Amino acid sequence: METKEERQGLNFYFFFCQRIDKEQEKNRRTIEKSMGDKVRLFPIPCSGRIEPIHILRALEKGADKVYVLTCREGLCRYREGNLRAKKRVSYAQKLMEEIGLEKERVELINLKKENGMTIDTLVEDLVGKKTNIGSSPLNKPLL
Amino acid sequence: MKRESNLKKVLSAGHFAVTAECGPPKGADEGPIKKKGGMLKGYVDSVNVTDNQTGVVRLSSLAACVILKEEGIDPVLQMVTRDRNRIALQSDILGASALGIRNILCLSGDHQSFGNQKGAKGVFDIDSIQLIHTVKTMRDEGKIIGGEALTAPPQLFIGAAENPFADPFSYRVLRLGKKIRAGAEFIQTQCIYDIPRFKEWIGMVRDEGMDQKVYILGGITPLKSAKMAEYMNGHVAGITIPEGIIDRMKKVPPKDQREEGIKIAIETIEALKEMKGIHGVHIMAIEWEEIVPQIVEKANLYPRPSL
Amino acid sequence: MVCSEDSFVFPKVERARSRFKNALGKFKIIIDKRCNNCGLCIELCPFGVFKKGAKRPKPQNDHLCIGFVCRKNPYHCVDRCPKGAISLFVNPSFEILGDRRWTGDLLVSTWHMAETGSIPHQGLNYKTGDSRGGFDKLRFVFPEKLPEGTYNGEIDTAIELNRSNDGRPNVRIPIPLYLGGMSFGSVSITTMLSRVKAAAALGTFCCTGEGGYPEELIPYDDHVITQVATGLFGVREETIKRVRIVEFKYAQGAKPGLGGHLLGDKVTPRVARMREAVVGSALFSPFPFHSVYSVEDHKKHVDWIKEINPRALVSVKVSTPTDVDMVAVGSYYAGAHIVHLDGSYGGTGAAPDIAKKNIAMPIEYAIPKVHKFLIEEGIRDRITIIASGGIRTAYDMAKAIALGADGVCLGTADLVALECIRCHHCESGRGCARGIATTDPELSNLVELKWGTQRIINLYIAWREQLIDILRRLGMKSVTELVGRYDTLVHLDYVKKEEVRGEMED
Amino acid sequence: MITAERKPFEEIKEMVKPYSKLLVVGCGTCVAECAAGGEKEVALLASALRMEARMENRVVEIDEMTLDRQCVYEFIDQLTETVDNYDAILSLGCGAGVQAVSDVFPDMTVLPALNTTFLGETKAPGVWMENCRGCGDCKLHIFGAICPVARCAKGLFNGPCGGSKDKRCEVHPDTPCAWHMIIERLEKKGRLEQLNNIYPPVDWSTGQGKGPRKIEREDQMI
Amino acid sequence: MPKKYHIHTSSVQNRLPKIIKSGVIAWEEGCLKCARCVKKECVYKVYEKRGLDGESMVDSTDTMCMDCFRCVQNCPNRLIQKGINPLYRDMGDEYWTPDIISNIWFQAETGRIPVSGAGYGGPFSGPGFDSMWTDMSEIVRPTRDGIHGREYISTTVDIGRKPMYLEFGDDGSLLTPIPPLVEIPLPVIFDLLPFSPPGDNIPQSLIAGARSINTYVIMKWSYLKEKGISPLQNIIPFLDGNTDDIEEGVIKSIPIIEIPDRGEPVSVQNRLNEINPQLVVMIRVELAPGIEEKACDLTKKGAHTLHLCADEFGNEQAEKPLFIKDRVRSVHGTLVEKGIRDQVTLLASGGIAMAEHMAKLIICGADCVAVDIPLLVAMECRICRRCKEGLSCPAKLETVEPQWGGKRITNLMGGWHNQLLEVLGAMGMREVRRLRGEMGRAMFFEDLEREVFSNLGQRGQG
Repeated sequence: METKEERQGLNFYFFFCQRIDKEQEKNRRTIEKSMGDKVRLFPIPCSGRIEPIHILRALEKGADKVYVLTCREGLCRYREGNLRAKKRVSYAQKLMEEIGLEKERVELINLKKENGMTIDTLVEDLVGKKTNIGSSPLNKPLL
Repeated sequence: MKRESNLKKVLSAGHFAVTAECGPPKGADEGPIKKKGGMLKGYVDSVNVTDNQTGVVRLSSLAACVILKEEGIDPVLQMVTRDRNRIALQSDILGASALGIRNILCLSGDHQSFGNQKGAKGVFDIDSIQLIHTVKTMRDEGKIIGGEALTAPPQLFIGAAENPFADPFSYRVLRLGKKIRAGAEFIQTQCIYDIPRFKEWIGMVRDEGMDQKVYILGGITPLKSAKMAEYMNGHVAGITIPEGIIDRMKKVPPKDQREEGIKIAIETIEALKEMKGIHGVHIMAIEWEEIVPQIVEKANLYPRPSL
Repeated sequence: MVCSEDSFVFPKVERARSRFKNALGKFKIIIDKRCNNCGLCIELCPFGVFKKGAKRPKPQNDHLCIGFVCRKNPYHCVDRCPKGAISLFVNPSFEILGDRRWTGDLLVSTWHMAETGSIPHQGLNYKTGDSRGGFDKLRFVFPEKLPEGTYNGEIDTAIELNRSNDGRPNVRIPIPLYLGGMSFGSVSITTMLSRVKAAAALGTFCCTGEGGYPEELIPYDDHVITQVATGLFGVREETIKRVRIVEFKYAQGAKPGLGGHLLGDKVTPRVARMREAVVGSALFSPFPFHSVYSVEDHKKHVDWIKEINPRALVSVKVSTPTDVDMVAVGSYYAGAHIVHLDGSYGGTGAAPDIAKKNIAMPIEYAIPKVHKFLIEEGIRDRITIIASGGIRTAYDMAKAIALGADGVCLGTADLVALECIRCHHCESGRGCARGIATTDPELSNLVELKWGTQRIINLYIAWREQLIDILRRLGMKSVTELVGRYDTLVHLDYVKKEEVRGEMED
Repeated sequence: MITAERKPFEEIKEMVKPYSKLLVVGCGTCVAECAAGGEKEVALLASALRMEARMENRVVEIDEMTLDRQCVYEFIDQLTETVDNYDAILSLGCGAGVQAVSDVFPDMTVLPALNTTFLGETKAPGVWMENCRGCGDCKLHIFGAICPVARCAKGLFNGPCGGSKDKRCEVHPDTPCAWHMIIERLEKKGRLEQLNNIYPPVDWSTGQGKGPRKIEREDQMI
Repeated sequence: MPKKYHIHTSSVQNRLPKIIKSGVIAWEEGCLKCARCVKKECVYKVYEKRGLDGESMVDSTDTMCMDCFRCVQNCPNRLIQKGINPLYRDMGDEYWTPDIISNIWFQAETGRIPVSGAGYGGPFSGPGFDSMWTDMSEIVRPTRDGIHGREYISTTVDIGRKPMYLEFGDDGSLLTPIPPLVEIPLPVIFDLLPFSPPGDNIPQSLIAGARSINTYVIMKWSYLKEKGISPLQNIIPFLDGNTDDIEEGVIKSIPIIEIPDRGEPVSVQNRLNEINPQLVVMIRVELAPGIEEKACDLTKKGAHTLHLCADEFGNEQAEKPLFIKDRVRSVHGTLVEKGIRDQVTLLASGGIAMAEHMAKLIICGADCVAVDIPLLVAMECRICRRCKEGLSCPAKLETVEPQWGGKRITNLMGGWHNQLLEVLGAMGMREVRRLRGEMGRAMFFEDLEREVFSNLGQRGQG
């Protein structure tokens, strides 16, 4: 199990529904200051906008771990956006496994609380969480 | 060599016929067939040989029938449309007749996906009713499919299977009529456990006057255990066993369950004997052929008429 | 005279549903796969939201749904569906609809009126927008109880357009509105015809705009106002002779002080023929009239028209500068019958954003300024004031009249009736994606003439109903009584609700 | 509509291994609808292949393109200008598409990324069902517009077989018994007698078994 | 014919995907890929050109949709919806709204003035510049003919001190010393930036832009010196350090300089003029209550030019700040009252975001304005001010090519120039100099509201 510092050596990509944090543009800064380019945040109009290709592209671009944050089930403004996001994430996971990437590299977080959380605390919690995954094999230098 | 079908003779003489089923071995070994034939000889009017039943590869039905015939038994050749196209089927019909086989039971066959050759291509060039009609046309008109004449027609007593318990229930009788019209002369039914439903069915058959046009043999399969009853009910296509029968088996301690199964079989036969429109029974003691004589005896169907 | 005033019969409302598969509304309904197609919802809904479907009903008219308030009704489909298969939610796309002036509510309610000819029932604010000023802060105050002896008969919504007693014909329109100019070339011929036909059916007028007088309009000559503008495009003696009203356009509210500019792409052979120009070359209308440098010059123009067509009334369309009152007086002395004030927040065609927002004053200021000034000059009774530029609703119309106008002129509202969504991209790409303001044949085929005509008729029939309701509540028997009645209005910034005597409209 | 499914990634991976410049070509028609070979699937597969190669320390160049239809020359022609830049084409078309592309560019290696499965109907979002075998001799008018060839496991013309249970096929218990449906539908219409005739053995010569079938229409030819 | 001032604009591609107001949410599940798919019918070909930018993870549907709603309304399975684009919503702030930012982007990209159909969609009025309207005239001398003649409208202004009158000697020789004057063809100079990502590319872009339209850019002398930027053509050094930091040679070589309002600025000005009598000196004065006095004082002492600075939002330094237009109006008014207005040039800056702000501020009494943030926005800045906090710039402004940046700024100024002409043309004015302080040609919200609405609800008014 790696240390927190090592975990913070990883690149995290966060896709999140804009309804989670209306002040995301302001709140994200705290975490970006402490983590720099190691964490990249992408608000999307609805988590249902996430497509497997977003996740694959993120991994291609160097993400070690991709999180998709959706609003609580039943709270989606589009009614089923977060349900669709869930299916798409698991489809992406299937593809990743086929390629040989651990499916744990992408994770869907369905927020349990009401909306109105701050993105920086969410990101901090998730980055601080213990994981078994290390640096992505895609980020290793070519031999 | 002209010999008539014993089964046909028994039935046309108005006797309550008894037939049994015999599964060939999964090997090129004539022993088991001879042994089974030996057990059944004298207790049944004819023995019905399955054709790669449930899609499992076994010694061919035609070969087994020849062996039984040599043992002095009147065999019924089962023929399924699953494995052969119309060319092979018609050719085998001619061959069977030439080898002295006088009964044929036309079936579509269990789907290959149930057997040990799941990747096999199901042929189903023609279906069972088309097969019945083909045999009849070959026999009565001396013509094969497409109308070409045969130098000599086959001699066969044509049978078909019927499941009185299958869906849609109301259509079953209509389909039976279709089989009769196609040329079926005798019918073997699916195993009977649900007597009331069977009665309902035979009543409909009688209403249509079909019992006058075809010999109907009620299917009997003695249950070996409550477990078997449950399994058959749940997993075997086309078979339903009423809760009452399963409960009755369950109430008996396992060591006595075989006995109970036999009892049920005999009771069923007794009931069938009383039913108008039933012309006999077909006992399908799956891998338990040795029990058939006992059942026949206990059902007071022994000895068999010799015609 | 086509409309014999007293016997005028308003056209019938006929249902004219959205031409798109999914009409836009505030709410959205989804029926999921639990549905067993029992059809109860179809039976229950009094608004006709559901339509029979092969697998399950289709909520094809969910734009008519009244939303969550329906919960208290015995016919609430969501609660009564035996399978719990119906879900109702706010249409998520609704938040993108509209802008501050034309809110999503106003768009949807205008579509509703154009579809049904009746007042929206979906809890939409169909009276005011969200501009936080002007009409949106003005409210009518109705007497709590109608005074005794209040007029109980048919309320008259007609107005006279010729008040000058100059011997020219009286022109009476049965509703205090007519439709403003949109030139051929800026809108499709179908749009143009829909407006003209609707105007004819409503017994009022529609202006050609500056771009010629397509022959398709000839059958409706008696309901056409032809425009003479600075480019003089398509102006001919015969077109002037044809009509009952000729409009001089000095300026327009959306681009006051700026000329017009028709992009070369839009100058198709037909447009070029009409405007007597060359195909594919951009056309400019200069600013101002190069032959008018004084009120005297202006009078010469008016006389010229009067000479050519002795029965025509003359309208002068001006924008709203600081001295708009002087301009109006000048128009009167030049011989105009109508002074048409075009405020800065209207306009339909493309205009520079800087002009729309910043140049000249909103119509809410201009009307009372002109009205008061004309009264002071003692000539208010001899000229008709028509106001335009940002009138979106029947309530805006009534407020404009209460501020001092005789009637109003409309443009955007008609386009919204034709399902303009106010994306503001009239000029982008192939032109109006919704087929209204375009000459691209494929796009303009999206609008059917019969449908378009009916939608506009429906809208203004619904407006008239609202106007009648306002007049009735004010105890008036004619719309002419409302003119300049500042006492019926309050401005939210200058009034304390508790001090209002009477019932303030929400 | 022709339906297809993407081949297991492992198989595709092995197939494309020898090539370092690859063009992944989708088809915007049938296989796009069944979410097997449209633009989106092309993007996903290309991305997956790039990553997989990267993980094995190879660098591959993979470009993407989706044709409106991959079985018609005029659409395939869109590849003409660029095709020489690649070592191989990985086609996400149906079998017909793969072969058509290969016919147009005989010197190019064209690899199939899909398993073409059947002719079918989109039953519900994400559910496609076979209902036609292309037998060349349609008899749906007799069977209440339910095809016994495609939808009965045994292809019976004089069904039902007697094995169905709860209206379900004995072979695939999640599939409704076609014969049950035929009978129900005809019964409802009072036309059950249509089944009274014994349907004679079928002439399969209009179907498969005689090599590729071909339709030629003089009036349609230029 | 006078020489036309023309800003040559040309379309300059964006570096990044555009950020537009709303995005498209189109479910794929259940999509029938129908033959006449609404996506294929899209007039703007949004779906045809669809792509995902791997870097910013921005879907092209969020950069191209024009909100016509046809796909939303025609998809048979109702699979398409619209949603607010968070990137758009989160741009800028209350003052620098997303609308303003995209308006600037449009001009910087195309060099054209923003034009739209279907009327105005904004608020009735608002704080700041939104509480006034400019005038027009129905009948005026033609100020232009078609699209070309209007370029004869002059937008030139002068920076420097103007003598109130001229004195001549008996021999007709001019006795009044002519103070230095710098003429700029557009009443805009580029101001110090309140924030900016580091590096030299942005300053270089500003210099390129200023040169291309022939105006000036104010830059800190310490920076210019450190980087050794020379020549200082089109640059106004701002003396951020000591007066001694700048060499005499430099002072002699430049036409204009800015000094802070410290100590006795006029004496600094005089010292500089001793070295270079032709040097125009601007004094950078922060707007605050009471600044009118100071303006009068400095003018009386001989200041050439006062650069009145408000903050990024156009506010002066105060607890309850006045907006720039109001304070400038008051400064202008005070100077007029004192009869000294014409001696001094007033340059105003802070919160100028759009072309109309320039025109309105001139009406309120400024001779010229200085812009800052819009120059960054022209280069795709989103006014997130992350650079201020040391965070990475989402638009990677530090990497702009100065040539590209200069062209974008040129385009923006081209747009502003054209819009200024529109405003002048509508009023029938042929010179921007005449617009200065023309408050009679403007309408103010407070006045109109009081006049028109305050007496509603009362009988007997009409």
